[in-house]
Amino acid sequence: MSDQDPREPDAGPAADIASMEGRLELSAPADPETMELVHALLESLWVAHPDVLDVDRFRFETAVIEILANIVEHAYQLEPVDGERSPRRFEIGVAANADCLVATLGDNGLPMALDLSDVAMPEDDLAESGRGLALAVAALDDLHYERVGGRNQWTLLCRRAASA
Amino acid sequence: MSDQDPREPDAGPAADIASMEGRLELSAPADPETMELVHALLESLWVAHPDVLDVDRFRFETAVIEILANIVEHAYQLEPVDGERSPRRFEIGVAANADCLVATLGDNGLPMALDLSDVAMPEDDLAESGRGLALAVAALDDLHYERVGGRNQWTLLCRRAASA
Amino acid sequence: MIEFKVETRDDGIGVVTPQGRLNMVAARRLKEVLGGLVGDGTSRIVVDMAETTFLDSSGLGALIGGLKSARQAGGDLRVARPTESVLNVFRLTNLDRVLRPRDSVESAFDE
Amino acid sequence: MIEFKVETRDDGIGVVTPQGRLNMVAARRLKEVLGGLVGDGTSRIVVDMAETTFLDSSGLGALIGGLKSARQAGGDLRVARPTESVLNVFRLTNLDRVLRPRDSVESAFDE
Ligand SMILES: Nc1ncnc2c1ncn2[C@@H]1O[C@H](COP(=O)(O)OP(=O)(O)O)[C@@H](O)[C@H]1O
Ligand SMILES: Nc1ncnc2c1ncn2[C@@H]1O[C@H](COP(=O)(O)OP(=O)(O)O)[C@@H](O)[C@H]1O
Repeated sequence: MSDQDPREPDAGPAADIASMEGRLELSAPADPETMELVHALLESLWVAHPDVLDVDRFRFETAVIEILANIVEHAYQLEPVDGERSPRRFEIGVAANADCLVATLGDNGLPMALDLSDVAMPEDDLAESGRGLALAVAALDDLHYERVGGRNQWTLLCRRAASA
Repeated sequence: MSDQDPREPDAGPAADIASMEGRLELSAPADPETMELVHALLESLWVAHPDVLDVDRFRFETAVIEILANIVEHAYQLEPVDGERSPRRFEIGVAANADCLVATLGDNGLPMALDLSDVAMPEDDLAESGRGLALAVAALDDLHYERVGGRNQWTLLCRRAASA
Repeated sequence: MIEFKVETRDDGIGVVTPQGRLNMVAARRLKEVLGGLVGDGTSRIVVDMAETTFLDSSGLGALIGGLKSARQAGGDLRVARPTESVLNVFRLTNLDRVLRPRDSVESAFDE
Repeated sequence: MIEFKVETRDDGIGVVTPQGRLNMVAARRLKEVLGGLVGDGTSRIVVDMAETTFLDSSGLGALIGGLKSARQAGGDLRVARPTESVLNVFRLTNLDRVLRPRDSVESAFDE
């Protein structure tokens, strides 16, 4: 859940990642097929940071993939769909330091209509959808959304567990 | 081998890739470990372009990995090496259209001293190194190198074989 | 990429083993696999998650969709042997009650 | 990532099977594996490349380094069953004469 005011631009993690050493940045079409490549991006991050605990890897990967799935699924839903692939793209950056795991995701799709502080698991245990954002929020220490210059900007933060 | 004059800026493939649909772009540390991620990047390109023939995949992947290996190995060799990881980074873009496969690689390392038109396989069949650039040249239809604004810029082009 | 191993045991129970990552792309295929089993009369299904290295909300949705159609057909869907990564998602979504993980594929329908 | 399967046959021939991509990172490890075999007195080596999905110039260098040290120790190194991708690199570098690929691991040392 965000403890930052989403209406106020801040110099939080979003500003930090561009200066984090070893960061991995990818720009690609916002297609379901690109998801495997983002898993590979995270695997590469773990190879570079073998000291990140499984528990932190799991929740970070969960949140990154949920936010990306939302981008792929929702951010373009009102656009006309034609036979040709239209240039729907996203950017993702991931990085780790001794204290935290950070990801930024950006896309040129429609603005998100939701207020993140209202996000919750569906009432109905047998609902087949509607858990994505709530799962990302539950997995992260901070999820931040901003609309900047016609783009959606997400910042994801996991504070790393102290290793045993 | 390049048929473009390397001293003259041109509007060739280097200029094209930024407008090619479905292009995949990665920015990452210039570490040997990042190589696996570039293989994954190419796998993702093939998933998006299932019609690219094996013969073209092989030569393109060979050339991309050789140029990247050179960047990792040579482009920083005179810099002081210390215990900390220094911010050595590269950018790669790959894309495909009906006619060709294109890659661009850029890095902030030292300029390359070689003249690409002199590149050849070592005389000695039993030489253990010195084949990388010659292999890339042999695999590609065009390899272009430029030093632009303190950066090394490589452009790789494979014309696709007509499918059977 | 993901593969699905599907077999029907002598006792009529269907066993589905997703091998790999159960994300958005894979969830569509799991939905088809589960729907196909129930449609063919196999309404008791065990999903063996010992080789499922990743699960997201769309994979969860496919599991719950399968659970509902299995129950409608008079059977049930049970998950067995989740990996740590999968178990983590069950817990974060509070679905570890609805999709109560069983210790083994063989005994998943014993009670 | 790559794995190396290493075994020494009853006839004293060492068989090394690189499983995966033989690139820069893997080449260093192959060099060690081949050097270790020759150092331990196994100077006749077959590299089974049926599961080598990719080969680059540093992997080639490791093969040639192994070939040279095997010959210096009175033996030889032979490659068997290259994949299309590996064969393509042998041809582009004109090394298909020096590293003449054999059809089978078993008969690689027959002539
Ligand atoms: N990137 C986005 N852009 C626009 N709307 C979104 C976005 N992400 C989520 N939403 C909205 O939030 C709702 C809940 O999303 P989510 O929790 O991911 O569940 P699901 O995707 O399964 O419906 C969606 O149905 C959609 O209306
Ligand atoms: N990116 C580069 N920057 C500087 N020098 C390079 C670069 N790539 C190649 N070279 C030079 O070209 C030579 C031949 O390179 P190459 O054909 O890749 O063989 P190898 O890397 O096995 O020595 C290298 O030894 C190096 O001196």
